[in-house]
Amino acid sequence: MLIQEYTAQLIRDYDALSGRMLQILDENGVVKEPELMPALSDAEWLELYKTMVLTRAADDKALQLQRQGRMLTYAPNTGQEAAQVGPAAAMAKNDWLVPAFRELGAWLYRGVPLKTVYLYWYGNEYGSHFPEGVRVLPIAVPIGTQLHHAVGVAMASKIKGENDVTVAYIGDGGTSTGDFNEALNFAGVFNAPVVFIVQNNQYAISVPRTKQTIAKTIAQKAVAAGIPGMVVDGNDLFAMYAAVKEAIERARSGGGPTLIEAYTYRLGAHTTSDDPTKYREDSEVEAWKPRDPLGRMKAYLISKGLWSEEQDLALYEEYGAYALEVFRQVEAEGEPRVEDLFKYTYKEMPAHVREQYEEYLQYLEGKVD
Amino acid sequence: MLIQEYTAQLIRDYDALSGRMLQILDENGVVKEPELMPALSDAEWLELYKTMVLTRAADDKALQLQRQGRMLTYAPNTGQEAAQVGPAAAMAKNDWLVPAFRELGAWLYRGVPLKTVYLYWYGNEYGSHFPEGVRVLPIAVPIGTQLHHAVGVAMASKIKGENDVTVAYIGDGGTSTGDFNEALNFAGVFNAPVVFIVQNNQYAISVPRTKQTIAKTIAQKAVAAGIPGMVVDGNDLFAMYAAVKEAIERARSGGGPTLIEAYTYRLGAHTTSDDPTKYREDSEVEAWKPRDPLGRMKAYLISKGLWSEEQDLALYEEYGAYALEVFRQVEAEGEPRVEDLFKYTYKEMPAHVREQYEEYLQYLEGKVD
Amino acid sequence: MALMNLITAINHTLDLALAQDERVVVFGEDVGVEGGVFRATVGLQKKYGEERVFDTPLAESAIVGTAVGMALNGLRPVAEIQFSGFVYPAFNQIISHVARMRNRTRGQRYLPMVIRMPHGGGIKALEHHSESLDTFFGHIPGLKVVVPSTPYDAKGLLLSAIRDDDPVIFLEPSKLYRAFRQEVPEEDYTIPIGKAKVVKPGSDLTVVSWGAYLHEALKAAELLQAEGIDAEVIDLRTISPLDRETILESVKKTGRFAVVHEAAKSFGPGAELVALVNEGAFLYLEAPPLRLAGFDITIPLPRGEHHYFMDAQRMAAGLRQVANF
Amino acid sequence: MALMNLITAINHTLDLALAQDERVVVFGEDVGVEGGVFRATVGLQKKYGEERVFDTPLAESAIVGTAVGMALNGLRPVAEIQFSGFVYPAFNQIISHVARMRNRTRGQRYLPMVIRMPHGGGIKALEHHSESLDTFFGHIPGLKVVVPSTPYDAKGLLLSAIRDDDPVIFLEPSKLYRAFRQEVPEEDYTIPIGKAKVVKPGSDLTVVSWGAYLHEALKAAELLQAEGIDAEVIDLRTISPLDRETILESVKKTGRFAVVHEAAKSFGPGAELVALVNEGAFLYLEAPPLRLAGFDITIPLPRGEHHYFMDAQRMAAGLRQVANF
Ligand SMILES: Cc1ncc(C[n+]2csc(CCOP(=O)(O)OP(=O)(O)O)c2C)c(N)n1
Ligand SMILES: Cc1ncc(C[n+]2csc(CCOP(=O)(O)OP(=O)(O)O)c2C)c(N)n1
Ligand SMILES: [Mg+2]
Ligand SMILES: [Mg+2]
Repeated sequence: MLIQEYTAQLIRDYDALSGRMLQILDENGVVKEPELMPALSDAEWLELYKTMVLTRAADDKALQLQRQGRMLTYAPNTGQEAAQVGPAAAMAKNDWLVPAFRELGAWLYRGVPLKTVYLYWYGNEYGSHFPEGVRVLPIAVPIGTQLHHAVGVAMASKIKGENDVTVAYIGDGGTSTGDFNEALNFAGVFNAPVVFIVQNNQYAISVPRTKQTIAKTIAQKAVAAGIPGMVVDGNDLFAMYAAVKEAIERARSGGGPTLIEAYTYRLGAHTTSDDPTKYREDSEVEAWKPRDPLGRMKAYLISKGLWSEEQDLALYEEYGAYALEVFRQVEAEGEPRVEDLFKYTYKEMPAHVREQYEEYLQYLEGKVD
Repeated sequence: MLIQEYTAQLIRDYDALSGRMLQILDENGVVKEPELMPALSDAEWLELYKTMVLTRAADDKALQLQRQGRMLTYAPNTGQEAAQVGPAAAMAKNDWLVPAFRELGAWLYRGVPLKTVYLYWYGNEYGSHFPEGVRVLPIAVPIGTQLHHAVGVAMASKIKGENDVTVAYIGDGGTSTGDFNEALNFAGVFNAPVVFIVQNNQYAISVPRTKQTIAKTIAQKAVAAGIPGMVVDGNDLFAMYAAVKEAIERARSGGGPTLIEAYTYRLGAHTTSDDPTKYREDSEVEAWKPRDPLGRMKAYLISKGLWSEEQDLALYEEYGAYALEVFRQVEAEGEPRVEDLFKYTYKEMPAHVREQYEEYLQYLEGKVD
Repeated sequence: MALMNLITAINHTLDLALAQDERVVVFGEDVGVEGGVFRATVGLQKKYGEERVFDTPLAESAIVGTAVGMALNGLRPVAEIQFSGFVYPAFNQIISHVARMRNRTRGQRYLPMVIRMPHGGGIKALEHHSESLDTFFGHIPGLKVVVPSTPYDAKGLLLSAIRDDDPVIFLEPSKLYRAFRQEVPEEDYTIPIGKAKVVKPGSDLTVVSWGAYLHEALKAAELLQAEGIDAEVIDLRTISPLDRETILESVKKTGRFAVVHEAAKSFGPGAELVALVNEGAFLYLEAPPLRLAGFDITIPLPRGEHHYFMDAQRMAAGLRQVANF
Repeated sequence: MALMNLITAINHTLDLALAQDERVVVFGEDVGVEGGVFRATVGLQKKYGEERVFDTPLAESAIVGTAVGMALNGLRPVAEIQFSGFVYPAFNQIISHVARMRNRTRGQRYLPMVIRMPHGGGIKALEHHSESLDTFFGHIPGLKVVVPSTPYDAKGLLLSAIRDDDPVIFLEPSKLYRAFRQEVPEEDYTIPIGKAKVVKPGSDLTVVSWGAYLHEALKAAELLQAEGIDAEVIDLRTISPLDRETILESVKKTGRFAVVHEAAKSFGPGAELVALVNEGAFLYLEAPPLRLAGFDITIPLPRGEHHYFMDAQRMAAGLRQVANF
């Protein structure tokens, strides 16, 4: 395919020190680089867009529920949907996704049910128990640690002679961890079929990207490991899809790991416990709003006659209602069973854990009496 | 000074991705790049060379003593003397040296007595207790950890408004640790006056540099932190002095951190517990021998009429005898006092430690009776 | 005097320490501009500047390791770890260097530094935000380990920690950050590290606890009091070095002992206290010493955490057994 | 049957495991070409290829973290840490992930992996090469922790560990690597994790030890035997989960208890054993349980280490006190 050859060249020839950012769809929804357009059908793009809308709607609903005191802490994704859905769509069925903790769009696209996601943020371990066959690892709260798992998963695929690729996420803050260096270097040394995506949303809680590192780009951090790195407009679904698709095929064909910096912006708070007005100007947020990944995809789809404002509103409403319905189920079923707290520490409950469990059950019974 | 301006430009304009190596003195002892020659006097160079010879002689003596069962484990420096003495000499009096564990030449030059070094390898904690005013930190055995100390020392100098610079060492293997990434990044963000020197001696125990990372150079790892990096011929005293001097002055004048890759070779074993024939060809070692840093300095000094083979042999013999004499003192005084094992856990001995100490003393007394 | 909760007391104490001693520097993730995710450092950067109060990149090993370097070069760093569950990347620094520098150099170099972190759970937080590390730190020779249970104590202990010439791990029970307020004097005072405190005298049974659990233990003691059981409750305050005297004296008086803590039971801090009581007061014991401790499981996510964290009632049920043995 | 020392037994066992199960992979620093700094993996890369036995870059967090990933994707990794004192960079992985993946995913994902490392001292090694981490690992729910004391046990326990569907920390007493040889059968056999072993039956006093100290404890028991004191010596074999039954049964018989270990005393593994004996056999105790443990100091460099590590004589002196109480 001509397009893929072109992007193949793009990554290979990309100068990590140039700071150049790959963009296909501009902020007004106009395709600037038609030769780079990935070869998906209109229907397929619409599908991806719908997942972005679902992500946005589910996010908004979660925030609303959190304010009502029904949801616990929640980490919103607003503004980062393209950087999540694009890569997820570029993956093959058996490829592995290794999340950080802010990739709702990717999880949903890869088959993690919204209910499971909500269950996680609701505070129940079953929120990390995914349906059979969904090759997505649980959220990794300790920043950076998940990259090693991604490299290990990818190495295992290679050792077993399977050609699955692993896509791993991390944030801009995460690139300062030691694990980031270790994992990229391991991936390079073992030529692991893995794609690292940094969602550079410009903040690590309150710390701006400029105070996280003085490297001009995050992509250039790939140079340390001797692997290719590339800056991509993280708010551009087409660019994210194209770049990650290429990196995945590169990895799958034995070309080794790639680092993709998805240049984006966290429009919302770090989590529901955070108040961003403490550390950033509203004007900055306002300046980023026109670059919203949903807005520009909507403009594109409307311009192609595939979509309308009315449909858009209706879809958002529909997804909002769906999300609420899903959350109601979570509320109904979300309390953990006491047994489950003890049962999964080991495959078999050892004597001392069983004893603690039974003593506690006795205590609970006594309390009821 | 013209020369320093030139090297200043050298670091600033150096392309970390070029892989170019700074060399001033070639393998035959010929100055290839006279414009880059640092402005030291003949007498000063001779002094540095003598420290290199002392390093070699002390190393050889330690290995000999170890084979006799009188010294414990020892990590030899043979072949890396220029990468140690050059930087140490480029430092100002109050600058800090933060070692890894294989920098004998640097320690000696910075005022750590050979006796103290021998005491360390003899297995006595007083081997890390340096004379007043010697700004050298103790050996750091856990690889990578010392770089944070270096950054912290440098940040403290800056916070206190003092203009001391910190020079830190690490090995090629050490660049794979997470700490390496964290420390370089911190140094960049805080513009810490620190110079990182990687002694790339091509091995981390048995693991060759090529299997440690697929980065073309170690110097390019600086790119991740957004700081300058440079490859220097680690067997060339002039180049090591020039590059580190420049990096130090850069740091001192607020220019921030630099990474210097000293490209060298470990001619000996990793430590006395190691047998390198298990993992490398003799031919490789032989190929490196003509590039020995002492050989080429000797050739240079002789060519300038400053030195002779006879003087060289005599000096080596003299230093060997001196080292043996020093070691005899260590043997005579090197057993630790029981009290010392307990006394320095805290500033004041807490009750439980005191009790353990006293009980043990009682036991020892009982044993004697 | 002013009414302060635990977090404002800590903020006030850091302010005082920064004002008094220019060698004191305060840093960590989100510590500068934002003033800490729990607001322990709010306002301090404005007041003391970016050189003395600052944000760091996201790297705990570097946070602790640079603190080591700063302490070696004449500063008195106070580093914040955002939650105790994120201190693990810094374990290598803490065990290999923080705890050892003095002994390694036979007293030549030492580390006057403090590592503060929110500790323990019960605040419906995410995974890793609820962890109790008493044993890990307690087991490392060369560290001092402190856990305050009140705003008043927090100030006195934190000032002691900052002035200590040895490294201190300062564990702040996150559940208490905003739990209650207390009169805290504005002026300078310290509380000695290594001293436990008898919070409620009693004659029937000795109960040792610390941090957030101390308050539940006190409530449990009240429940028992109503039944005629007079428990003595001791706030351990310092995990290391342990105040054996206060504990043993109490056990010798009461003949019965229980320790109550959040951390998992096996190889947990309670084991040390039981062993210590065995060593120092075995012949006084009228009942087997009891550990009321966390289950040997991972601390559950918020919906299940009430099963893990003990309330006064469950504590009382355990203590009753010791008293009635 | 062949005569093997501990290191050759481990090499032989890894060989067996690699031959039997193609999911087994073995890696770590210097593990491949060189065959390990202690030669535990010598010859294995030649035999099984670079994909199954390999050197890694110098990064312990990555070594353990990639093992997690491999285990999640169907392999059974056996990772080597060069010395236990260098495992700290991997603590975050071990505590946050290795120990928790099964519970975090409510049983969906689990980690059949082994982390091997030389453990303990007494071999005149450099700083950090002599560390005992029993408590650290024992305190983490979700880990199994094993310490063999003989070549025979090492084989049986290591095979169990590799076949276990839960992660196992496998601590190899470095002092024993070449200390003695023993007949080890060539064929397959396992020794269950979680079972202690009565190595020397006795009636007067129970002594629990493990690893290198077990052998000193046995010698101490011999010294006592000559004096008419009949000690029962138990090899703990597994630090977690503890075999309470074997220990309690013994204490109920002897009425006296001592635990002997290398690690520092405070918050050390001995505390757990004393607490466990208190909980399960308090009324049988005729003397205060004793901990014969490491001093609460950093393990000295080689010239001083003989003061730290206990020999049979010093152990006997302590045990005598318990017996004669
Ligand atoms: C090791 C570790 N340290 C600290 C934290 C607390 N923490 C949670 S999210 C976060 C910032 C992460 O920033 P970034 O990597 O940019 O991801 P983002 O939140 O922007 O998606 C921090 C410091 C953590 N989870 N793990
Ligand atoms: C964290 C850590 N892991 C492992 C070791 C064991 N070890 C000691 S030296 C060494 C190799 C170091 O290689 P390099 O950094 O290249 O330094 P060199 O020995 O070549 O001077 C290793 C793996 C250690 N000291 N610290
Ligand atoms: Mg971010
Ligand atoms: Mg090296």
